[in-house]
Amino acid sequence: MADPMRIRAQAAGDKATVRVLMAHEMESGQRKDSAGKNIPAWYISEVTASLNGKVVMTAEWGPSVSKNPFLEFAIKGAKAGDKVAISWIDNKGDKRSDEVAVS
Amino acid sequence: MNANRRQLLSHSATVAGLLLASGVLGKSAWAAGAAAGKGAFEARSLADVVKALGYGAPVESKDVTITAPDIAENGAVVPLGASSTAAGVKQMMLLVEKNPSVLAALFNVTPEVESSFKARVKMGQSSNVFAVVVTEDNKVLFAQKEVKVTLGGCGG
Amino acid sequence: MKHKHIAVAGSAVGLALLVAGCASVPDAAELDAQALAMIKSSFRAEGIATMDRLEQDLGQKACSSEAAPSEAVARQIETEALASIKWPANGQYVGDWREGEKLAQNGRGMTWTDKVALPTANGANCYNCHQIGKQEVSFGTIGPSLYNYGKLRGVKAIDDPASAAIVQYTWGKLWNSKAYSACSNMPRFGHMALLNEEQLRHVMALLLDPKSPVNQ
Amino acid sequence: MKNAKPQALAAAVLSLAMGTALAQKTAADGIAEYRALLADGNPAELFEAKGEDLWKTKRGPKNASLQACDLGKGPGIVKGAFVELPRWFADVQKVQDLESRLLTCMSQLQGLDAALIAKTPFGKDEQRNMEALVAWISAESRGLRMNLPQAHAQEQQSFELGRRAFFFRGGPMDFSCASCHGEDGKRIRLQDLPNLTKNPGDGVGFAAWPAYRVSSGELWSMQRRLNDCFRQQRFPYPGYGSDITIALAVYMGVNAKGAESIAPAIKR
Repeated sequence: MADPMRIRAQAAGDKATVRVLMAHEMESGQRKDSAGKNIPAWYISEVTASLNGKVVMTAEWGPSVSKNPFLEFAIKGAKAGDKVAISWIDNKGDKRSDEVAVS
Repeated sequence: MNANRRQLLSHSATVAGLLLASGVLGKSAWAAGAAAGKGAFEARSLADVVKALGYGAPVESKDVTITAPDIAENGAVVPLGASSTAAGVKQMMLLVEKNPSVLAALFNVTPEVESSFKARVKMGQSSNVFAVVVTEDNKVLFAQKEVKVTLGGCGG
Repeated sequence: MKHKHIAVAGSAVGLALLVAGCASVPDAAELDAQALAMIKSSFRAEGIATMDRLEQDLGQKACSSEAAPSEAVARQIETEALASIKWPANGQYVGDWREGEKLAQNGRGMTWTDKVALPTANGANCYNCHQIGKQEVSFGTIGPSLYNYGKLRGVKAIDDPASAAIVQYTWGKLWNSKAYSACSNMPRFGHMALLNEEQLRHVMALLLDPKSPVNQ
Repeated sequence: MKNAKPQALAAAVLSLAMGTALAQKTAADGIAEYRALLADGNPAELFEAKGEDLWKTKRGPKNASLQACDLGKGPGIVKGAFVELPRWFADVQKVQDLESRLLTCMSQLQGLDAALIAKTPFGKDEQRNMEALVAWISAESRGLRMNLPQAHAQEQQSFELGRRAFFFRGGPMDFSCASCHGEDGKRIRLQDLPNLTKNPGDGVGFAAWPAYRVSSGELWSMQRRLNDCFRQQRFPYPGYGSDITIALAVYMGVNAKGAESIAPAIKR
């Protein structure tokens, strides 16, 4: 199973800023291994964010996103104690979900 | 490969469903790919990405801001940001003009989130990068900046 | 200097420990010997990076501490280095600056991840340490800027007799940098077979050819 | 980083000085801006979280955690241990750095094969766990100042041997560590080279490693950092945890006394 994400959700004013680090190879499909064989593309293709169980944002990613991806966005009206959940699925069907409380 | 593709597509459908449920429906880059046979992620230019998503021609606009460094110390990780002051934003995208896959990331925006995203992308060489916004009335606005990718370290 | 201070303090503590029956820090000559033994035992050959790379010649040995070698040793290193320089057989010093620029950009070669230890597999590493062409902003500063190298030295044409001295000096510097500075940080590209004569000619052109972008 | 100051940027923008000086400053400021943008989300955090779990997880033939491991401040004490390493360990009668000490603990407490782990290529198998462990252990000393002990004769001797190794010239390009790291204010390409013969400043040089390397997307321990330095130096291959790597770490660490540790940092 994929390693856990690191999610930080910090409330300030009328919003919470969410910063996410995901553990993923994000292999572009453009590289060759030492034997000269193409390394197949392997990347997170979809990301979903929810606040207290309601989806607030989805994203579709391609192989151009960097290894161990970082994502930052802000949820309006989120307060301390609210639950922010992030989940991703990659092009091999592997997936991961993690949740934090807004601080 | 095919199995992966199917899984991906079925998941895309789920996401689309979620979006529908939350009252927003932007064009899905992966789903559009399935329908058109050549998706937004395979498109080779800004114009083609937008076309693959079924929108009209993009227009450069002051309502969109792109943040990117002038120089990247390493093309493996280039921090990009897109934000917009436009009303009714439903999608935002980050693109790298000279990458094999020009479209790096597409965000489906709901009224619950701000029209502002930061992510990090790979760049094979110096290139223009774009922040693109699609509004609810299907206007496509963009901002661009050139990022120089430098050779670093001992180079060995 | 700080380490000298510590060395002295170390000896004092060592002495105290010796009295107390513990090990002490050995004297400088003993430490030198121990350091060499440690270096030999810590490495192993890997691919083209063989253990003979740790065998020092006179110059490497003499330039392996903070202290510069004695005047006499420095002269000896420089004299031997000058004598080692192989001048181009056909008197042809200059090649194609475009090829020179490619070599200058290339920092590859001679590591244990490289397949062969041949000049043709190597870059010249120039931009790692020097500014050269003005268009390249990613350049190092270990060596001096070489921008306008030929122009600043008055080279109007490669075959101008008035420029013969600087052309020869530049070849010599590239072939064996230690001929002009015993402990130079610069590799000895010709002497250590890092670049062949043809490659050296291209680098020469990059630096000296009035048409090279370096001299614009 | 010295070049990261906003005054420098302003100066570069305001200055209408011709030519290279301006180009150079602009490039340096561009790099500073790039680094600032990255600093906000360091993927080393992913490794830290994994390392903390690994420290507490029962593993190996002896099914034990590493929580009884003595990193120099007593069994199980992690906070502050990193900034005092390498140091003398009486139980093995050796000066050890963080990685070699961890090998001892993994072998003694968990029954893992230390020699096998030392031989494993970086970024593979048990070495991946090592990366995570050094990320977490170094992070537990973040903000503390480098303070390597030099009371023991073996620690002093290690420093002296490290100093000699640092200046040892060899290989087909005549490089020593000092060729690149012996003077202030030098660069390779656009990368600043810390002067490691003295304290190069807070969070610079020895006080910045382990670090997340952007170029490979991996966490590099000091062992891996030194290994790649020797590769670029065109030397033969240094053994993992070999005497020269420990001695160089003592030399750099003692020189860096008082420098604030920012490890694990993020690097090109």
